[in-house]
Amino acid sequence: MSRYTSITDQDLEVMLGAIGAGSVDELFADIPESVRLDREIDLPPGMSEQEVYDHLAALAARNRHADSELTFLGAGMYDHYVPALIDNLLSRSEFLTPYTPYQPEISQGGLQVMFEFQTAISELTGLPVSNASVYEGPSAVAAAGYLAKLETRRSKLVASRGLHPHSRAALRTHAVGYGMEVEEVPLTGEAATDVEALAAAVDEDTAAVFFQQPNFLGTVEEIGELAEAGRRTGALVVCAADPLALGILKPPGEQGVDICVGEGQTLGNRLDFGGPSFGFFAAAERFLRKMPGRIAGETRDVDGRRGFVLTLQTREQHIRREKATHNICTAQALNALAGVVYLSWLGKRGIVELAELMLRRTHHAREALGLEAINPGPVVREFAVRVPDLDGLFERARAERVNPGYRLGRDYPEYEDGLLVAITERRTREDIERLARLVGARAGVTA
Amino acid sequence: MSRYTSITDQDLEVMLGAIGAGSVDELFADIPESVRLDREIDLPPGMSEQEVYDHLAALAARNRHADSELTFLGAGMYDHYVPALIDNLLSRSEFLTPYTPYQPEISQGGLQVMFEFQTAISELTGLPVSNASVYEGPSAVAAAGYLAKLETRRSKLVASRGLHPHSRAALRTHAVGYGMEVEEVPLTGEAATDVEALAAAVDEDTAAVFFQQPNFLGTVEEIGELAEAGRRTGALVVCAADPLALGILKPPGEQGVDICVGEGQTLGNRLDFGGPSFGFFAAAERFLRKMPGRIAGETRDVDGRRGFVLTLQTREQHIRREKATHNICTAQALNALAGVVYLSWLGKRGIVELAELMLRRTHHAREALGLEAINPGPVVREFAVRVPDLDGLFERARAERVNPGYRLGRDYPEYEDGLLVAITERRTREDIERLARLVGARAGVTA
Amino acid sequence: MTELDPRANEEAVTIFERSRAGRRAFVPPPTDVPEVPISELLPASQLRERPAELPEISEPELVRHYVTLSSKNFHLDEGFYPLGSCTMKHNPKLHERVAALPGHARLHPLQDPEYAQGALELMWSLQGALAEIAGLPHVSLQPSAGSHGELAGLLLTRAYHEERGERKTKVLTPDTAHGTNPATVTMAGYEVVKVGTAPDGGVDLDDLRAKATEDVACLMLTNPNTLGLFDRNIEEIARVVHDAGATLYYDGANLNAIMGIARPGDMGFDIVHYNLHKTFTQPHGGGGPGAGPIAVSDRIEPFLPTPQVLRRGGDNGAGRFVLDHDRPKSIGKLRGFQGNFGVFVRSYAYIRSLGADGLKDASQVAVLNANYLKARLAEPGIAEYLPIAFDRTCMHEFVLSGSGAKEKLGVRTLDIAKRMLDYRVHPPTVYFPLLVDEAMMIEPTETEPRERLDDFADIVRAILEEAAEDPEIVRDAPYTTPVRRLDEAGAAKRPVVRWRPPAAPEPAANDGQ
Amino acid sequence: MTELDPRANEEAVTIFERSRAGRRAFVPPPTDVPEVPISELLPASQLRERPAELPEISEPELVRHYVTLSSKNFHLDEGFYPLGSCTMKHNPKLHERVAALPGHARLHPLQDPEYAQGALELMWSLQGALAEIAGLPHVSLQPSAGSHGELAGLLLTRAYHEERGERKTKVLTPDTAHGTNPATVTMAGYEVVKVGTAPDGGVDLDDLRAKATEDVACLMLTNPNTLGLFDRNIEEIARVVHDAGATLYYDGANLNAIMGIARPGDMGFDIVHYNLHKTFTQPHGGGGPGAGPIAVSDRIEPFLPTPQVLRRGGDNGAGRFVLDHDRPKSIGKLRGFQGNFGVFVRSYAYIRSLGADGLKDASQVAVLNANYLKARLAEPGIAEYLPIAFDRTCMHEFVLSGSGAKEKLGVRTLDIAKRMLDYRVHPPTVYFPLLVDEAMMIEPTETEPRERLDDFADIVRAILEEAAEDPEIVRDAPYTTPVRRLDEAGAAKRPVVRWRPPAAPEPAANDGQ
Ligand SMILES: Cc1ncc(COP(=O)(O)O)c(C=O)c1O
Ligand SMILES: Cc1ncc(COP(=O)(O)O)c(C=O)c1O
Repeated sequence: MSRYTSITDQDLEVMLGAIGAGSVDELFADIPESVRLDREIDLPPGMSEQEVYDHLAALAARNRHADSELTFLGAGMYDHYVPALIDNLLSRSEFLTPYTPYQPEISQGGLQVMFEFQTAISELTGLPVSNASVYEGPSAVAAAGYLAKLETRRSKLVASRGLHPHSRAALRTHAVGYGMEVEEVPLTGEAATDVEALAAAVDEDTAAVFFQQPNFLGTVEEIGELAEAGRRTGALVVCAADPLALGILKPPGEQGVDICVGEGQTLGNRLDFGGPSFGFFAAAERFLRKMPGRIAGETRDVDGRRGFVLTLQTREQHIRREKATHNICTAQALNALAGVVYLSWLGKRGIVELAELMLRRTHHAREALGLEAINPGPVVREFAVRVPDLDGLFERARAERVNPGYRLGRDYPEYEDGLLVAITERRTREDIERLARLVGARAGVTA
Repeated sequence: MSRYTSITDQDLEVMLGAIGAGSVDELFADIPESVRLDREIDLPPGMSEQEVYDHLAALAARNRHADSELTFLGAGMYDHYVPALIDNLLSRSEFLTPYTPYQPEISQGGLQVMFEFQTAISELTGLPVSNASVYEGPSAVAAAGYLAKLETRRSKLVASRGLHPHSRAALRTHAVGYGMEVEEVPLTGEAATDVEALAAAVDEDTAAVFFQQPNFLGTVEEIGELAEAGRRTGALVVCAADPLALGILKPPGEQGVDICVGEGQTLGNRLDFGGPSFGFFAAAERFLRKMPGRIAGETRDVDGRRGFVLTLQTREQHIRREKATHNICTAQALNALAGVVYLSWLGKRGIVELAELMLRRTHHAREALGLEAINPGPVVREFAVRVPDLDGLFERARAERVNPGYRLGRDYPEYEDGLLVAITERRTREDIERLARLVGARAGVTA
Repeated sequence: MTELDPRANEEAVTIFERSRAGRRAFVPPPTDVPEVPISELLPASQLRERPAELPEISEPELVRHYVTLSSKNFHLDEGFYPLGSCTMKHNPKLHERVAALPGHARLHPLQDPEYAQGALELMWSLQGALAEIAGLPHVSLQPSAGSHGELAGLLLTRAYHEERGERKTKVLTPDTAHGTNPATVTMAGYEVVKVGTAPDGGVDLDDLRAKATEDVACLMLTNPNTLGLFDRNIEEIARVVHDAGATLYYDGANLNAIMGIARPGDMGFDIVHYNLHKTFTQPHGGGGPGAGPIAVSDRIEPFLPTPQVLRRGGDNGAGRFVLDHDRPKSIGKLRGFQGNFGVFVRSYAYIRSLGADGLKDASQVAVLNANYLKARLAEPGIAEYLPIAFDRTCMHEFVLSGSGAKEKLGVRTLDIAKRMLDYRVHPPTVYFPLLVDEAMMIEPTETEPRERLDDFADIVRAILEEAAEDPEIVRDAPYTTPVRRLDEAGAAKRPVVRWRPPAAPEPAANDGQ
Repeated sequence: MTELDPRANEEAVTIFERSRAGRRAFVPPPTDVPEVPISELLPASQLRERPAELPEISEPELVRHYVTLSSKNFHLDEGFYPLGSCTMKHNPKLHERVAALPGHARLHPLQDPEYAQGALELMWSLQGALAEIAGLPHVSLQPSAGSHGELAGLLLTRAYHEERGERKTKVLTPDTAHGTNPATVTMAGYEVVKVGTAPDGGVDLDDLRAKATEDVACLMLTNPNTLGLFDRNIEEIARVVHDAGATLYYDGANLNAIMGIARPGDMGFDIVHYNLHKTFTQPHGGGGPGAGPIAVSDRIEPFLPTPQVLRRGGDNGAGRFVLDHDRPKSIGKLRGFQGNFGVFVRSYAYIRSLGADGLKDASQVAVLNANYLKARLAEPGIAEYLPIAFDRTCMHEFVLSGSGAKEKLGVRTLDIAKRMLDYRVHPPTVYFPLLVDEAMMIEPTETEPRERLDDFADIVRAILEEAAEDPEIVRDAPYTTPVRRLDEAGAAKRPVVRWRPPAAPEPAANDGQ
């Protein structure tokens, strides 16, 4: 018997008796011999808890992580400090182990959390309705594309190259299923979305335009102008945003954006080598009944007590089936919980203080490195520079357990020598100077 | 305002108003100027959570711990695997944050845990009554001395040198308060307690005799003989024991022992540089009303439902005051919880399997090292050997991040070249061979 | 005791209503760089004018708020949770410990693979284990959940057919299919065609043959199906589907019934998704996270998403692990990065803990538990009211019909489910699958001891007796839950989906509590 | 709703009663050494004949058992916990995180100090901070709790007097003293002499002068005292005690009132203990662990326990930290190793989080909260029934008397406390201190927001109104708790202190549940 099952020989006897079967094998009689596996599956034998722990600890030890190196990697996921109370709350069985709250009477905890999450996202995005989470950032962008299709029945999606490469990729992948095409809009010399190009790309058949705030290179976009250009022909305006940066940036909802989506990792979620985190999806009131995923709503019980339920479920696959607004079922409830707890921890003033610290350090870092900036304009949490000897820098840095950031070359041939540097509240001025010294080292050499 | 307080300026105004005070300082008017502190206390300013975390992580990183070296250190605390479910349960606010269960109606969780703990300790020790925990091992030994004083009114305590040096030290320290003397009994050539010497040391004024199973050097003592020798003049027989080893060793309670105490760290508690862990205290029925500390008892509520309460409180300081059987108040409830969860996790068969693995590996290790054994007889989890070049071994081992064990010299001049090696389920045969190679290295040289 | 419970009618309070101006749980690290005015760093056009109305609250009250909320959830560590089709098996605490190791939790997804070999080896090993379990050679871990895996499966099917120059417009799904199946079909740009169910609960072969036309791209099937029955005709089904040039897709939600016993790949399935949060015990988290890896046959492999984790060089573990982005025929990316790695860690730990026989044992006990509970619920006093929908040996779950209770007792499946809440067990999945009247879909899982199953049978019996005595008792249930039946219709008619301050703009300061 | 709550009368079940032969949560690692028969390794005389009757249970059910048990506890993260004298302040979650760092949690106590410099520096820094807070130069962290610190204090006093060749036999304690004080006196071999309390709640000076004779070794005092009052005559008290050649001992349980405002050392105390689990927020854990470090003046220092943590060399942080065992005059060891290090980590994190002003702020708010709640409870409708015992500005706590309620309403303090349970707040400490009739000792602590204090005042008022209407309601309370009032007398008369199998020796296999 495994440590997770409880059937003793005595139990087995009683149970087979009640079933009226002679053996457990009999229970599988419906499976044709021809498709039965006539051997053991080829996997190593089971291990004790201690051995499994040791094995996984050994694997983990072979990864260089944000505690074992000084990292300036960002490009979509960022090394923010996650307060201890989040670990504690997420480890509670009451939050960790239940399924989607199909029985609201015994799920008020999870449902109220969703309602609070929706409120916080609505506050940040400036849009009145939010769902309770989608998978993560890039697929949230793709989900916005599907809503645009259902809403407009048009077949073209226009995306800024400032949109995260993974978001553009996910959008293209999904668009094939939607029967839509994706057209990309270039960036200006200062790495902001080219408004004219965007305006030019939008036509009568355009279902939606997509851009990101701040964009993939950290540039603060002029959302208002982009939205106006995108809206011209009745296309929906979709903005992907960093929710933490929205603590000090003007909400997309106040600038003509119809749908704001994004990656929630920056809100109290771990790096986890890329997931699980959560995606958020907020929109204007008129899209309420076209939203993807779970939405919690407030109501009353038979005794008149305030309560919360999953609402507008007629949008969803389990009711609407082929007519559903999206196929999503399991989403990211636990990660969204971390998100709303994190936002409540930061609070009204804290999110501003944190974002301003990030903002100032980012600008300070860009100067400190003394390299040619790819985006010399306003940046929030990240910036791109050209590095004469990128390989050399990485070699020197790696030797000192420093990770200089993300190399833009693979996604942006136009920035072959580009380095994307991310700054958070965990990267101190000292850390920044350390990177600057590594960058300067060569300057030293060549001087 | 700190992150742990909630009094806003608005609150302050309202509250001072209700109190009828003009300022918070006024509330301290009773403190004479002359004893008021006329300056700020000299401590660094407060820090954000992130900074405190970074500071403590930096301190922790300067310690070599059981994950960052291969350690054979034992000598009272041992590197056993603590199952993940214990961390999870102990982190639950319901167990972590309440006070001693003075209100049983809202403390049934904690009280039932105590009752289950007492049952498990009783099973292991073979003694019918156990309390709900005392501080830790050595002070538990001292507590047994106090019971012996209350019971016999005699003034002499006889302790085997096989008793942990810290237990003997704590006994001496407390005995001064009890107005008692402590006499030590030597060990035989095979590092077991010398029964004759013990018998000789016991006289009409002896309140209790103390020995340990297994003793400090890992030797399995002949408890029955020791108890018999100790009992002759009516002294109480006190055995300190490793509860995990009791999984396969004959219970002290079945061999004439009156009181069995011990250190509980081996039962699901962390090393924690020495604490907190817990001590246990079990005794024969007739001592029930002389036990120290909390005891949970089973009873019924007004509706006839089964419930648990703190019982026999008339023994305790808060009721009995100067006539109390001990002064202990706050004990180690959370650590005792870890203990009973660990024992339930091991279970009836598991504790035997684990102890037998430990036993076999220990004997294997003693042979593998190929050194002169100080205790060549039966040992359970630890053994002592003479090492020709102890300093050299430590030097070689330290360089390879191996910790060979505990040097007996400081506590036992007679074993100046003695090394105490501890083996647990975490020290594999491979680990043992690694230590053997380090030991052999010199042999190689001198060969 | 309501009249003696002073807190009986206490109202729920949101974190926003607890807010008081000036309180804080967060203290920022000091600003160690020049305090340049924000207006010099950000364009006025993009500066937020008023701060987002996030709560202002101290840490102690923040913790209390969410701890108190949590206690209003029923959960798996509290009791029996036989939610059909969701495989609510125990979530080992070890998994949370290993997932939290800094080498996993603090690893950046864009770390140079050279410095993430441990993580890539883990993914590679998990791919191998999943492939062996499903009997299909190639695995992508990328999809975020089962439905995401389904979408991947249909996009792969489309790519496969397009490369062969075949134009297909329809996808077949049984009328017992889970809602995500048809929803996925539409999202993938296909038209849904329903296939009927035969009297024995399996696919109606004649209907299938009739509908398996040239223009069909795929048949999506779960086997055992959502009735908990293994389709004996699976080989014939595969033949029909393949003859039509369509792919056979395996919805892996029910894989927990057959691990180590039979493999979708051996049954003729081309594409499989796994629900790691079901079969491989990722905690459900109140609705995620999960992961929906897919396994495919050789002919589908070229189209798998990017990146793929591969091992280059020495087969004796000496090899290096790489992320392969260079896949010209790939459908591309379904999401960011490499998928829900934290979920992979847990499922990998699970597979290594159980090993080959442990996994088989899990499936055997899952099926044993289901059949035992089915037998207990077939006893007189229950069977008359809750007849089994298809009376066959079931696999890991089975479906009862509340039709009898509705007619004879005047209580519906919903009522019985609500009354179960008072007995502190989670009700089964109800009103699914759709073709069973008043359906009750029960999946006990292998981690339940016999006592829990007996206890549940006793509860069902007790509820039916209550109903026989006075149906009101059951119809008005629950009574003991934090709230009682909620007005869901009203919630949908006048949706309130976020909290709003009664008196903007400074609500938090004055109202609430 | 009891009649409609099918689980209302559910019986508690112990883990032993859940046991079933053959089940297991633990799987041992493989035996990798020769399987020598146990009988060859252990003497028959010491071989256990039958295994200990520990539970046999799988991990899922083990987790459920203890999670379910936990939910029967009221706790600090649930609500208001004004337990007088216990300082139930918020326990920051950060502290659990830093205490769990492997460098702390996995550090062996006998690690060579050279390889434990981080831990020793932490202890050294904590010693320094505590010394500064108490105004006494030397600290030992060793004692395991307050009472252990008290014992240390008296053993130090004895050693001090003995070295001076002085023979002392008595120790003075106020009649308001906590039970551990007199209990400690006896354990330390002294005779207790009670000192009276003056009308203003302070020590009766005349009584003190009369009893402070030559043979008095020490006066144990807490200031503010257990009435929550600061003794204005503290300097005179110190003078009298010192003139008698006795030491003045500070019971630090109430230190939370005066951090950064006044210091025991400056008041003339020679020895102080701290309750790190009170003032410095180690979670109480349902009755421990805690820690009771002590601080002493120069003349007591030579006698401090071994080992002491010292810094050798460079004062610029360059120094090395050592464990000093070589202390010829030391009283020796009070326990094993270096004390409850895990507690030190939490309290050190707390002190560094708050810093100098944070600690002072904590004390100020603690006193503000107490006086505000005292004011709210002095309102008409409450004060008549629960008069304040000593009507003065209080410090961090205050004591009410239930005398009024007993006479006018026929409900005792115990009844009011029990009724509070139905309101989901923890009652105050009751029937202590002893000299107050029907005492109710209330300590809100600084981490409570004003709403919680107002809520408590409203609850007290509501309960008194219920009592006025029908005292039975209060006398029969509680009604909503997992169990109601328990038969404590019966429990003590026929003690059942462990579970026993109904039918030994194989109970677990057959009975229970
Ligand atoms: C049969 C079946 N298919 C698909 C799904 C969808 O899986 P997921 O929730 O992971 O998207 C489910 C989940 O409930 C299911 O039961
Ligand atoms: C005034 C007073 N002194 C001493 C103690 C004993 O402290 P501890 O429980 O840490 O032994 C307490 C604890 O309740 C107390 O309130």
